[in-house]
Formats: sequence, structure tokens, C-alpha cells
Amino acid sequence: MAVLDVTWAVKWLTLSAQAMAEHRAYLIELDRAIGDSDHGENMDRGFQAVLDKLSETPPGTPGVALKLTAMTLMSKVGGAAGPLYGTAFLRAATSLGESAEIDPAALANALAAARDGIVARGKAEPGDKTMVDAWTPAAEAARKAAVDGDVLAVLVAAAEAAEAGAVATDPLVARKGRASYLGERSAGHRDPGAASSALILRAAVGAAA
Amino acid sequence: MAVLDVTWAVKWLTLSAQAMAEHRAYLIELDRAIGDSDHGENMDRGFQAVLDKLSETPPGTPGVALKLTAMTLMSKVGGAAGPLYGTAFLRAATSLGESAEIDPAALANALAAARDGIVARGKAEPGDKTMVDAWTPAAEAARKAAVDGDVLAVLVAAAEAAEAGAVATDPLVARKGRASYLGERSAGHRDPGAASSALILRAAVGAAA
Amino acid sequence: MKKLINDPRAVVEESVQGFGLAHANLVTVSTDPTFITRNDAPVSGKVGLVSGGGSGHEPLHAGFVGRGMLDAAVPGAVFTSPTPDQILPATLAVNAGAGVVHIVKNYTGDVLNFETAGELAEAEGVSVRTVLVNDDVAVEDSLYTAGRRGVGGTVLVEKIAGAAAERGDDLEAVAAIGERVNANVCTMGVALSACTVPHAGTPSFDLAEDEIEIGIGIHGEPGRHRIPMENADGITDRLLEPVISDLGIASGDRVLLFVNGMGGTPLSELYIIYRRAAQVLSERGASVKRSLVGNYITSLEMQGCSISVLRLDDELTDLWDAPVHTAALRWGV
Amino acid sequence: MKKLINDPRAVVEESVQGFGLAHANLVTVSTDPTFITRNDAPVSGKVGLVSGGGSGHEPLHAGFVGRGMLDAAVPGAVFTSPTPDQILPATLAVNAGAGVVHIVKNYTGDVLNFETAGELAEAEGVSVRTVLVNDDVAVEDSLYTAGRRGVGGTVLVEKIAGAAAERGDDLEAVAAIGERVNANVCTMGVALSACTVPHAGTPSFDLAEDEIEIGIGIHGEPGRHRIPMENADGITDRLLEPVISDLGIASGDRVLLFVNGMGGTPLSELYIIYRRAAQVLSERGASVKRSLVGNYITSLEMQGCSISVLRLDDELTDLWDAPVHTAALRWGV
Ligand SMILES: Nc1ncnc2c1ncn2[C@@H]1O[C@H](COP(=O)(O)OP(=O)(O)O)[C@@H](O)[C@H]1O
Ligand SMILES: Nc1ncnc2c1ncn2[C@@H]1O[C@H](COP(=O)(O)OP(=O)(O)O)[C@@H](O)[C@H]1O
Ligand SMILES: [Mg+2]
Ligand SMILES: [Mg+2]
Ligand SMILES: [Mg+2]
Ligand SMILES: [Mg+2]
Repeated sequence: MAVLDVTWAVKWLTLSAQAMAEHRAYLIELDRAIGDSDHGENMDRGFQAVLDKLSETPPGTPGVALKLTAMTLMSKVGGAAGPLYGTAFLRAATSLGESAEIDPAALANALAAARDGIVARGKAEPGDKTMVDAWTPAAEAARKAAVDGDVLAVLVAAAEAAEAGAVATDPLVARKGRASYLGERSAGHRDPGAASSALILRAAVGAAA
Repeated sequence: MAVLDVTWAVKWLTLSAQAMAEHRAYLIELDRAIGDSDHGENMDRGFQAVLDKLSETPPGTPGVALKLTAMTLMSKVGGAAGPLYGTAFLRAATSLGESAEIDPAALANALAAARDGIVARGKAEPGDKTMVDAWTPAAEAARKAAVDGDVLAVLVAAAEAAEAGAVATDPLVARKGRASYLGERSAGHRDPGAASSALILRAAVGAAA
Repeated sequence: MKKLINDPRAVVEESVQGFGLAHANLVTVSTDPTFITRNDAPVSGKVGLVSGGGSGHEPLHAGFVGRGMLDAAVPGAVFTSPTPDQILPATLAVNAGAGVVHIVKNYTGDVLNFETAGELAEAEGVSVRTVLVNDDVAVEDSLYTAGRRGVGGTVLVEKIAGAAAERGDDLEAVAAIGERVNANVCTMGVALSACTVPHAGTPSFDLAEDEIEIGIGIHGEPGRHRIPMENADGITDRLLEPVISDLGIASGDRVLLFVNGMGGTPLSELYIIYRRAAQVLSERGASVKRSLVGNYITSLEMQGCSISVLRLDDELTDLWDAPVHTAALRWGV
Repeated sequence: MKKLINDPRAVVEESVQGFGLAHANLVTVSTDPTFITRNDAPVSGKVGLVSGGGSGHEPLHAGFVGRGMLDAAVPGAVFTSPTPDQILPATLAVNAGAGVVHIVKNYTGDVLNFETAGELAEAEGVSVRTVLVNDDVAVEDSLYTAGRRGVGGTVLVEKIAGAAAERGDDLEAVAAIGERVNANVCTMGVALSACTVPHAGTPSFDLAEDEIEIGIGIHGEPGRHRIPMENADGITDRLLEPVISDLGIASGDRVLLFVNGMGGTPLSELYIIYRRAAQVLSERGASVKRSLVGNYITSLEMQGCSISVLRLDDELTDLWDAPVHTAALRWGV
């Protein structure tokens, strides 16, 4: 049975960093189509820095791990993604508090807090073709799964919903972020931030499996 | 029988202008390979201006026609070719003096004067891969043909020698002009100025035929 | 991708180092985090001016650090806004007690990162005002977008607000001047070719030999629409018309005309654009009082240009004319 | 070919017109024949300075017309030297009785056309001295060539000789200063891409994605040899080494380091080159006292750069620092 403790958190962040490195070119390519070609580079740089931080100051709880991640992403990613992911991880960390282990309800709450942080910061609504379109269904699916599922079920539900949410950005016309300048021309492309969000939530499953 | 009077001179310059317009792209391409891509444009611009001048102030003798050409090329061509062709036509005009009609000996002398003018101005020797490599054999062939040939024979000999001279620049390594900067890399290309010289001397035949 | 670089990831760092070496008489380069300050910062009694953004737009912003313009520039990665941990120390370094104005181009990333840095600076007792630059008329429906982008007008805001700070205006006044410039400038750009972000390695968009992108920003992003290639006068008219009509330029208006190269266009072509734009403005009865032509806010090696028009009044004209001593803009000193 | 132009044959004319409109406070544009003079020419008592050459190198030369630099610039067609009927009236227009210096880049066409114009001017009673600029160390065997070309050093000759004329030096002295600069400056350039001459319509040479041309001039002509692409530091070393050894730069020498862009290279990359060049010069014990980084003598939109080193003495340094007020170079005024 999966236990979401600090070991899981560190593994999650490590797998996220691996995913960013592996999909760096893919995320750049998505951003090239409707943005400025930097999302993969930004996320890769940010998560490599997270790995460095984690080994410098090993965290004691999942909350501390996520807070460290938040601060590092905030100071290393830049662009729109930096502050947005930074806020997401910071709100999730705050929501988790000092607990050593995360139960399904706490997990769903943390994901909802992350999602709400992104919305508070970026003012995007669902359907604006941003990472909100991955996080909103993810948080919603997590809430439902937490009613009678275990943490792994919650993580899987969130990851699957995020992936579906990212795919669902394809036909949308962007109304926030850099892609919005393209108007109708933004349709037919996947939002890079939604794609990286799905990768990160999938890494959370991998760390628990 | 060909008569080299002012009518011939004007026809020669008109056919030269046509040849420059027609071979503009060819001369640019030759200059692109070992120079700076402007020779065809320069010659075309210059000879179009010569046509304008000729119709503005119709010349009374071949000498006047060539002097007008010299002044116009000098002020409209620019680059290395402008002063060199300007000097060539000026020296030829001076050599012809005020005579209304050119005999074989006068023609050969005028071509030699043109050739010597180019050498005096540009300090190139035969084999340096310049227009001198067209004019030197042309003047020499004209001198020989003038011994017992008529003016047409002299013109034909000059044109053929110039053409052969231009072709013979292909393997040479340039030692004067812009192509010299290429060193060994200039070999394997025809000198643009030698090529335009051959075209102009061929036009002289056409005007007399 | 062929570039005069070493490691694609070291481009900003090495370029800023070279900038610091070449202009050691003007600026100091701080590393880890990276920012550039004028040598005499903080200037006693003066409001500090900080701008920044992604790199790749040089000479903006580092080239505008110096007397009469910026006190600090904060370069992010290429086309990526800088982070609060760069912006905050730059802000603190140039604060002389009179407060600091952040000049921020309106992009989500820049806005969010400067916002955070501003809050952190306020928490450390520094008064911060933000001037948001959004002069790009290519963004039509700002209701359905992140709003108009900050493009060419940024240079003019930095120069004129910089002059206001230098003459001793207080924090609110400097911010107000910056906002007045922003309110009176509009810009529109065109790309003839894309640019290649070093870490990406491929051109930012694909453009056929006979197509151009109208309404581009400065991040190598595709523009609003794509049209067949036109001649310089046609393109100028296409860029200038929305600028003129958005500003409501009327007969008798005095203006500054700024033709900006995107980095890969010969200066001679910018003057061909300038010629037409000046002619059209005169035909409309506007009087071109000041001009700026050159590569000032670029997109790496992109070919193309932008046209900015700033409506002038006496004060803005005086502030434009005031001495400025930076690496990229200098006069009167 | 995609360019911001109208008629390929009107490029120079329209560009010069735009230049005249944008800098009406500095220069006067004469047409038919075309040349550009500073507004206050002829300056009483002052030696006149005239330079010129083919167009396509902007801002050179028109961008350097003004106080402390050139009195007149004479632009030819693109990459084609101007003709005597342009050079002569420009020379007459700036002659105040103290004579005129022609600054001529060493290309056959420029030399011949300026020579003729000089003779014609002398015939009209104007004393003319010619400073021939030939700083390009890429031309190895000047015995078997038209001699070294005039490239980046031209900008430095124009600035420093211009300052000498402005301070009142007589004709021989101005020419001597110009020659001293030329004798103490060497340059070498590299192209990452070719340029396209408007009237030709195709790139001036073909270069594979992984090749660069070393030892290029400024006319889009191919260089001396072609090598596989290298990183910025490697390219810098390759350009700088022959410059340093030809000049015989020794420990203790004071120098001006000039990194010039060919028109299509981002400024950020020029600073990466500058960084390495400054490092290498310091390692050799030379002291970089002055610097210039930017697009000053270009080849249309070519990507690449050149590195020039000028050995300084006190007088050359003072003349470099003297006020200059032109469209492209301005300080102290
Ligand atoms: N206002 C916003 N709200 C939520 N997400 C946003 C917003 N603006 C941008 N994003 C997200 O940020 C992603 C782009 O990140 P990135 O490319 O790193 O930054 P930038 O756009 O500054 O270059 C977009 O794909 C989108 O998911
Ligand atoms: N010193 C010289 N003597 C004779 N001919 C020369 C000399 N230098 C150059 N040329 C001729 O001029 C031609 C180039 O003319 P053009 O392209 O119009 O001028 P530029 O070289 O100035 O661009 C060369 O092909 C060569 O024939
Ligand atoms: Mg991006
Ligand atoms: Mg040529
Ligand atoms: Mg970005
Ligand atoms: Mg030429």
C-alpha cells in the first residue's frame, strides 16, 4: 500500500525533474507553436534546481519538500510558469501543514489548494487554455476519488484527469498568457503549461506505485 | 561593306547596352562567385545612361560618341569597372580624333589605346584575371588583322580574341581586383569584367554586320 | 542554428559579462543573481528606475542603464522574464530612499514576477510603483487576451521616466510621467523571418519565402496574421495606420517617430520605412519633431521592424532631449 | 529575397532620403548626384573630411557625418563605389579653404574613383590628401592581391581624424593622424551567413548549416577559407590571433577593442565575442582602455562580426574621447 510520506514527496519531485528533462524538447515545441519556445527549458532548469536543493537540505515532511520546491521554482523558472507553479506548490505545502503522512482527503485538499493558487495568481478561468485546464479537472477528480479511494486512487484520478484536461486544450482559443495574442490561431495546439502539469501529476503516481 | 562611321558607333553602343541588359543576371552571377554581385547591375545602369545621353546629344563623329560614353560610364557605373571602362573609351576616343570614318589601322590603334588605358589605370598585367585578359588579346588580334583585313575582319578578330581571352580567365588565380582576396578559390570562375568586355566587342561586330 | 555563442545555456551570463567589461565605466554587473546597475547607484535623493524582462531584446534593458535612464536592468533567460530573487536585490540596490519605479512590459510572466518582487521590496520598506507598458496595437481584443503587450514604447518610457527621475521628480511624479508616455505611444511590428532561441535550436516559426507576419511581439512568437510579402511602403502603411488611428493622431499633433529594427534587418531598410512613415504622418498634418531609428528592442536576429509613434507635449519633448548616458542611447553628455 | 524595400534600384536613394528626414538637424542630403554633408559645412577654417564607398554598410558612412567626424559622405550603389561626379561636388561643398582629406577604403573601385575626383578637385584649386585604409589582416599576400582591404578600422580612422580636423589641425596633420590610426589598427572578420544584394536577389555565397567563412570583407564576398562551425570563443581566438600578431601587441600596450556586427547578428552575441577578446588581450598583458561594440560597418543583413584592435597612445585616446555628434556615434555633446 502506498504511503505518501516525505520519501514519496522527494521521489515525486525527482520523477518530475526526470520528466521535465525528458520532455524538455516536447514542451519547447508546444511553446514554439503558440508561445515563445521556452517552457521546456524553464521547467527543466527549475526542476534541476529543485533536485539540487533537495539534496542540499533534505526535507523532513512532505510539506517542507513542497515549500522548498515552491521557493526554488519561483526563483529559477521565471516567465509565467515560475510564479504560477511556485504558488501552486506553496499553497499545497501550506494545506499539508506539518503532517508526516498524507491521507486521501488531505491529498485532495492540497491539490485543490494548488489549483486555487494558480487561479488566484493568474486570473485564468477554465477554458482559457492554460494550466488551469489541467489542474481544475485534476482537483475535481481527486475530490471525488478521495470519498472512498486510497491515496493511490486519488493520485491516479488526478493524473488521468489532468492528462485529459491537457488534451482538451487542443481545440481551445487561448484567452490568457502568451498564446492569447495569437487569437484564433492558437486553436489546434496543446497548451504547454497544461502538458507540463499533466507530466508532474503523472510523476506523483509513479512515485507512489 | 561595313563603314565605321558615327551611325556604326551609335549602333555599337546601343547593341552594347542591349547586351548588358540581356546578360545582366549572368554578369551578376559571375561577380557573385568571386566578387560582390554587382558587375551586371553596374554595367546595365551605365549603358542605359549612355543610351539616354546619346539620344539627348546625338554625336557627330565616332570619337564624340565614344567620349560621351566614357564620361557617362565614369559617372554612372562606379566600382572598379566604371573608371576602367571610362578610361578605355576615353583613350579610344582620343585615338580616333575627329575623323568621321574609321579605317582598319585607326580601329586597331583605338583598341590598343583602350587596352593601354585600362592597364595604365588599373595596373593589372595579363594573367591577373581581369578585363585586361580580354582586351590584350583583342588589341593584339586587331593589330594583326588590320595588316590586310577590312574593318569587319578587324572587329571579328578582336571579338573572337576577347571571347577566348575571357574563357581563358577561368583557371586563373586572380591577382587584381576584388577576386584577388579569394586567393586560390578564385580559380575555376570566369572574370566578370573580361566577360563584359567580350560582350561589348561582340556588339561592335553586330553593329558592323 | 548558427550563432556566435558557446553553451546555449550560458548565453545570458556570458553576454552580460561582456557587456560589463565593455562598459565598466558605466555599469556594474552583479552575478548570482544577475542584474546590472549604474555605477553610481543608489543616486542620493533620486527615485530609482528598474526594468527587466527576458533576454534576447538587446540593447534593451541593460543598454539603457546609466545617467538619465535606468538605474538597474534585470535580465531573465532568453525570452523568459526574470525572477523575484533577481528583481528584489536590484530594487534594493538602487533605492536611495526616494522609492523605486518598476517599468514592466505587459506579459503575464513579467507582471507576476515583478509583482512578487515589488511586494517583497515593500515588505523591506521600499516604496515601489509599477508602470505597465502596453503599447502594442496588434493585440486587438484585450478583453480576450492577456492585454496589449509592451513593445517599442518601452524604450521611450524608460528614457522619459529616466529623465524625470534624474531632474528630481518624486516617486508618484516619475510613475505618472511613465504612464503618460505609455498612454501616448502605440506600436506595431512585422517579421520577415523568425528568430531562433538558443536553447530551442529551431526557428520560432516557419514562414514561407513570400509571407510575412503582421502584428508580432518581441518574443519570436507568431503574429496576429500572415500575409503575402509586400513592398516597404505597403508594409509601413499597414503598420502605421492602426497606430495613428488608435492614438487618434490629428492635424497639428507633434510626435516622435521611432522605427525599430528587430535585430536582423539592415539599418538602410529601417530608413526606407522611416521615410514613408514620416511622409504619411506629414500628410496627416502631424509634425515629426523627434526621431529614433535603429535596433533598440529586438528579437535576437529576427528580420523585421516596428513603428512607434509617441504624441509629444512640451514636457515630454524636454525630457526626451534631456542628457542621457547609457551604452545604447547617449546625448547631451 | 525578403527585404523592407520598394524598388531594388531605389534602395540607396530612398534610404538616404529617410536618413535625411530623420536627421535633418544634423545633415543635408544632396541629390543628383547624391551625397550627404553636415549642416554647417563648410566649417570655416576647418579641414574637410570626406569618405564614401558602396552602400550596404550602414551606418557607415552617412551615419558618421557631423561634428567631430565626417563633413561629407558619398554613397554609391549597393557594394559599388561612388563615382567622381558625386565625390567632386561633396569635396567642393566641404572645402573651407583648408583643404579636404579623402578617407578611402582600399578597394580598386574606391581608389580609382576617389583618385579621379581628387585630381578634378585639385584642378579646381582644392588641396586634397588621401588616407587609404587597409586594416584587413585576412588578406595575406598583398603582393598578389589588390592589397589589404579597408574594413572595421575605417570607423576608427574617421572618428579620430575627424577629431583632429575639429580641433584645428591642418591638412597634412589630419592626414597624418588618419594614417597613424590606419598603421595601428588591424581587423579580421567572420561570416555565419551570406547577405543578399537587392539587385542580385540571391545570397552572395552559399554556406552549409555547419560552415563559416573566415576572413570575409564587407561586400558579401566569400572569405579566404571556410571551416566547420565553432563556438564563440574558438572563433574569437581565430580572428584575434592574426590581429594581435600583425600589430605586434605586447605587454603594456594600451588598446581600443572594437567588436563590429555585420548587420544580422544580435548585439548579445557581439558581447560574447567581446568578452573573450578582452580576456585574451588581458592575458597578453594588453590593457583595453576603450571599447566599441555594435553594428557600425556592416554587410547588409549578414550574420557575423569583425574584431578590430587599435593600439592607442595619449593623443589617439584624447582624439577618440573628443566630442562627436553624428547619427550613429555621439558623445560629449
Ligand atoms: N494567466 C495564466 N493563468 C494560468 N496559467 C497561465 C497563465 N498565463 C500563462 N499560463 C501558463 O503558462 C504557460 C507558459 O509558461 P512559460 O512558457 O514557461 O512562460 P512564458 O509564457 O512567460 O514564456 C502556458 O502554457 C500556460 O499554461
Ligand atoms: N586593377 C584592375 N585592372 C583591370 N581590371 C580590373 C582591375 N580590378 C578590377 N578589374 C575588373 O573589374 C571587374 C569588376 O567590376 P565591378 O564588379 O563592376 O566592380 P567592383 O569590383 O568594384 O565591384 C573585374 O571583373 C575585373 O575585370
Ligand atoms: Mg513560454
Ligand atoms: Mg563587383
Ligand atoms: Mg517566455
Ligand atoms: Mg562592387
